[in-house]
Amino acid sequence: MKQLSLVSILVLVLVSTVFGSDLRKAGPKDKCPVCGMFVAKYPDFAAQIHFRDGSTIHFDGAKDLFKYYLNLPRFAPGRKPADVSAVFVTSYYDLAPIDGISAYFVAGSDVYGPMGRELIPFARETEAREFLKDHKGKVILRFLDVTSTLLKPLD
Amino acid sequence: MISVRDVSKIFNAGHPNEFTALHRVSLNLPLHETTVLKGPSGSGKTTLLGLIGCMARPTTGRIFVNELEITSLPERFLTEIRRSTFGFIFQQVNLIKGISALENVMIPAYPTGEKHSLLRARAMEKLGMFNLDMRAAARIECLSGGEAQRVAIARALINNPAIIIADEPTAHLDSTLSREFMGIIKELKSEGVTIILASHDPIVYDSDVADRVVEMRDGKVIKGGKRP
Amino acid sequence: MAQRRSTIYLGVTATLVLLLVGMFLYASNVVRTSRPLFARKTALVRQLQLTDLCLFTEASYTRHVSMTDISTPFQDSPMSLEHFPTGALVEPPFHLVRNHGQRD
Amino acid sequence: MANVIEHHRHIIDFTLSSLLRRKGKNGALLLVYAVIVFILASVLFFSHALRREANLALSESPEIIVQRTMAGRYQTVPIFWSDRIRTINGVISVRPRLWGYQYDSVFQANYTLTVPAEHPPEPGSIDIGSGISRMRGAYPGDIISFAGHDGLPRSFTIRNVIDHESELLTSDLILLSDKDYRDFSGIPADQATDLTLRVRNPREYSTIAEKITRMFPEARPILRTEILRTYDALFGWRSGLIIVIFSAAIFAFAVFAWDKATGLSAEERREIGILKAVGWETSDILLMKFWEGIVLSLTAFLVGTILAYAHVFYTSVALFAPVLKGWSTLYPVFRLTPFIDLGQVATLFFLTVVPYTVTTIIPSWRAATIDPDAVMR
Amino acid sequence: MILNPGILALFITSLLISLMTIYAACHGIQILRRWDIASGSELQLILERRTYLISTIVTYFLAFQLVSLFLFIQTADSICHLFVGAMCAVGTLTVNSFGYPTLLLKVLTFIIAGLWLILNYADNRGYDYPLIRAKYLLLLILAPFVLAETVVQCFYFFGLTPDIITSCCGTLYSQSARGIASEILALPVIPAKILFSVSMLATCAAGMRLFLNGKGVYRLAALSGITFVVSIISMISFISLYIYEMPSHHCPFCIVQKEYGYVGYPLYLLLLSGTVLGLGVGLLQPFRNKKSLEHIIPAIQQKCAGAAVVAFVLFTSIVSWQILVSSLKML
Repeated sequence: MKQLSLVSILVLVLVSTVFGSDLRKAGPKDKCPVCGMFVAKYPDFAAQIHFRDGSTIHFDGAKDLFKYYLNLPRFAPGRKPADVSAVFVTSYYDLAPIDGISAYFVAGSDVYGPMGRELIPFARETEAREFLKDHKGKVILRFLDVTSTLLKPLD
Repeated sequence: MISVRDVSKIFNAGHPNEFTALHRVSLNLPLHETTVLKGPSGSGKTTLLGLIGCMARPTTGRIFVNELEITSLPERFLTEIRRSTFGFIFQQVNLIKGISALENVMIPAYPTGEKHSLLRARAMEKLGMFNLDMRAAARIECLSGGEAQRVAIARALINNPAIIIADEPTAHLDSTLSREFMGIIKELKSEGVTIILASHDPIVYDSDVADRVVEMRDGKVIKGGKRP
Repeated sequence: MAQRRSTIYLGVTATLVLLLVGMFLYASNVVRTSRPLFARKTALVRQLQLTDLCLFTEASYTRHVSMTDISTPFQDSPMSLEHFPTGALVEPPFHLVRNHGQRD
Repeated sequence: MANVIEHHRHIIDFTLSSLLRRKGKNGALLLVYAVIVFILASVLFFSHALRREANLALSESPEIIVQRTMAGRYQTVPIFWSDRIRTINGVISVRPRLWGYQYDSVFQANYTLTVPAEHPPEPGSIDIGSGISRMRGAYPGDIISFAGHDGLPRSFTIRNVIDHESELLTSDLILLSDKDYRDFSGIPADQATDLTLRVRNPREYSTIAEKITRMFPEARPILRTEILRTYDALFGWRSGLIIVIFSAAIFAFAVFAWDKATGLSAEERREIGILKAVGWETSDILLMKFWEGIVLSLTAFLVGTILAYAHVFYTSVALFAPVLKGWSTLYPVFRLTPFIDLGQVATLFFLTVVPYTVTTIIPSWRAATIDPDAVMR
Repeated sequence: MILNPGILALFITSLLISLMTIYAACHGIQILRRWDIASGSELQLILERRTYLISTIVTYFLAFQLVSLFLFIQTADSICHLFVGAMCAVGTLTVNSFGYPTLLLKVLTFIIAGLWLILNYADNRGYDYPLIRAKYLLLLILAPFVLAETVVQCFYFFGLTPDIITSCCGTLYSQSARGIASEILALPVIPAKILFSVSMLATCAAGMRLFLNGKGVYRLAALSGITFVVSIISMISFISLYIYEMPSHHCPFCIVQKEYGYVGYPLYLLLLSGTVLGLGVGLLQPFRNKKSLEHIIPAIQQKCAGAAVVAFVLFTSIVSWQILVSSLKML
């Protein structure tokens, strides 16, 4: 299992560097496949997954992105983690899109997104640490640390 | 049949200025006849007319109009009966100034919510009965005394009442107009309308229109009955 | 035949109501079309780093309402039109009015 | 149903003719009423539009402004603060800002001198607001001189007059370069009037402000959200204040309305007596009085509101201008964007129609319960 | 206190309404004590005339109360940004502990006044004032609630202090972060949905039954009451979510805003009228045996039941339509 995830992270990193997928802005009609919200209304938490076939899925927060990613058979039957070409999340401090794979996520903080408790993304670890201190966060996670069990308490 | 049974009316009861306007009056007035209440002013004629015409309620006693007891009804039911059964002609013409003769005639029918065009046509017809259709648009102030009196009668007839109540109708009219008025009453009577008049004018109570003259004094009936 | 008074009245009232509704619609339309104007204004605010409207210029503390604090008002002029709610109720001290009132 | 409508229309017919019969009195009432609605509506529309204007236009002002206070008074801020503050996470940029006031004793006006963050005029030239341009008759190319902090006059060439459309924001501004301003005001090179911060995430404002005060206890951070909130409170309070003062007038009007409704003339009493005698019910008279109230109040309400709209948004509150101007000589010429909402109209309705209606309930009931046989006596 | 025009308007109105209610209640007490339909005395005549005054007052009261209910929400919403942490009317109402009680009392007095008018309507159709006692007892019940509403509303408004910078130095208020919860605790969605559908169906069925064959009066009344509560809960639990298209904004007030097409106004209006009509049917039932109302009450009940069903059905269809067009997906 552990090895599999190592492999998949390698694949992901490789893919995202090789293909260099660009950020695509969420249009007014783009909805989050997990909760059905319009993503464009909440740009501060927006996240997206790009697939290799060129399609982009928008989310209204990192939490929903993980729900989708960790349960691909349900949300996107026929797609595998390996089909993902890039992941973007919005970093908390500068509200700029950053690479999701290399981001640091703080869980359990007192900052709420449109879907309630959120995983708050950061580009740098120092930022994540400071945020954790300022906002009573509980734990700092990397992309592959996130599991369904970890997401449960956030709902 | 209008029957008045043992009716008293006391004003300002319990106060020093208590005043008994009617004292245990009983009276039967058949329909389709013309009755004249005769007596000096203050004898209680007007009060009795008011009670019969559902304008006020007696202090004691009962009044029946066509078997319906009207004494204990709340005001809104009394008004309903008053509007549909009675037409009133007052001592003063009591028309509303500033509006046209036509509107004055229509006023009693406003609360019924009848269609405006129908109502207007009927009002014109009633005015026509008295040759007033040319004056329909005239304001009340511009009418002569006789015209005003006839407009008032037209108003009393607008709801096609079964009973006409007239209180001293000739008090402010000269003899010619008074006779003219009695002529109109006669005509109405011939159409089967019940008429109750209160008057101390000989032109009225000596007229052959009156089937019955009831004499009153100090709130009591002293003489009454069928005219010989 | 002349119109019924109620017809005229209801007509006039309906017209006024329509006017009012029209006013609302027109206003919301103007608001919509003035978006570029506001875009220009906000760009200017950004460029000049402004914080306040230039509506009350008689004294410096009224000019930048948001930049004032509780101890500022009488710094400028005791006679100036007060900007804080209580100012409408409290008079400036008499000696200040006597000494400076004429000049400002 | 048709009956009910026709019933109402009959009663409206009669109400209108009885109102028309007393033209003078009812006309005066309608006029006073409409004027009251007009003034209240003007106040409400104006304060609301100004509030929205401020909120929208200032939505791009700096997110956080850091001032320095000493004994509760402002001091200039040392520029080295900005480097420390920049290290706080979430702060995108820190800029020293230079600005101040200049009193022009000739025109008795207060100018605001400020150094723009972007595209400042080159040294020796300035941009002026259209209010100043209008007042002094100064146009691009002209030369203006002011006395600086040391008493010596400095001359500037006018480069531009700021566009008229933003006058509500820029009427009294003089824009000049950093160098000129320091020379003019005497602010040392290592100091600034205050610091402006750009912060991307609004959720972080208070955390950052807290960190700044911890870093520099004499700092006074002002958040943009607080500025906007203050504007809201300010204009809300002002219109409330005017309404409170104005309530004396409303009260007087209510008394007037009461008097009009209670002081039934003998003529009116007779009329109601006649109506009841010929078959109108108490509730019909009440309905007539209700319509009388509606005709007056609704007409006054509609006319007053529509006129107030024209007053506020077409004449830019010409009638209130003297009050708003106060003693200032630099008053912006502006045209407000018509921000109005339903809540305001509802408020207006409550402030005008309800008190009027309530004062007329009891008097109309009194009138309606006149004895029907009164006309016979 | 915040000197906001909306607050002033509400303040003045509730003061006036209270004065009128006290006046009406005083006359009501006299009517209860001295009423004697058989008497032709002048006192009785005066009392009968007062009944006109009181019904006029209550009618106006109901109209004003309805508008003030919405103005209250509207005002609470428009001043929310004066309070740190308040995002909408919910935040403003929780600034102090008198916000929700005021709202509750406003709804309650509206319902009681509506019931009073139904009673009054029936009473006016009987020739011997059959419901006079019940009517004025109900008025005496209504009066304390109206007064309480005015007092609580006063406390609420006086307890509002805005967080503005002029009153202190900088960010002091923001730091203290009183943390007003903008969200209401909501029932889980699925049970709420089931509850809502069941109660709506049951109420409409009961209403139809009453309309068609005049049976099940108390059932309709009880169900209307339950449906009212259930609908409010559902509004918070899931209806509002579909309207906002936001799975975490459980706010029953924002739906009256322009952004949502003012859909809240028809919704609450229909719900309130349906409830008042449904409850009114039950209120009339005990008086069915009065001789003068024998034929009148069943007719009124039938009418009310029909109207209540129409109101509830319209309410439900607006809600379903909102759910259907909503882009929000929930289980």
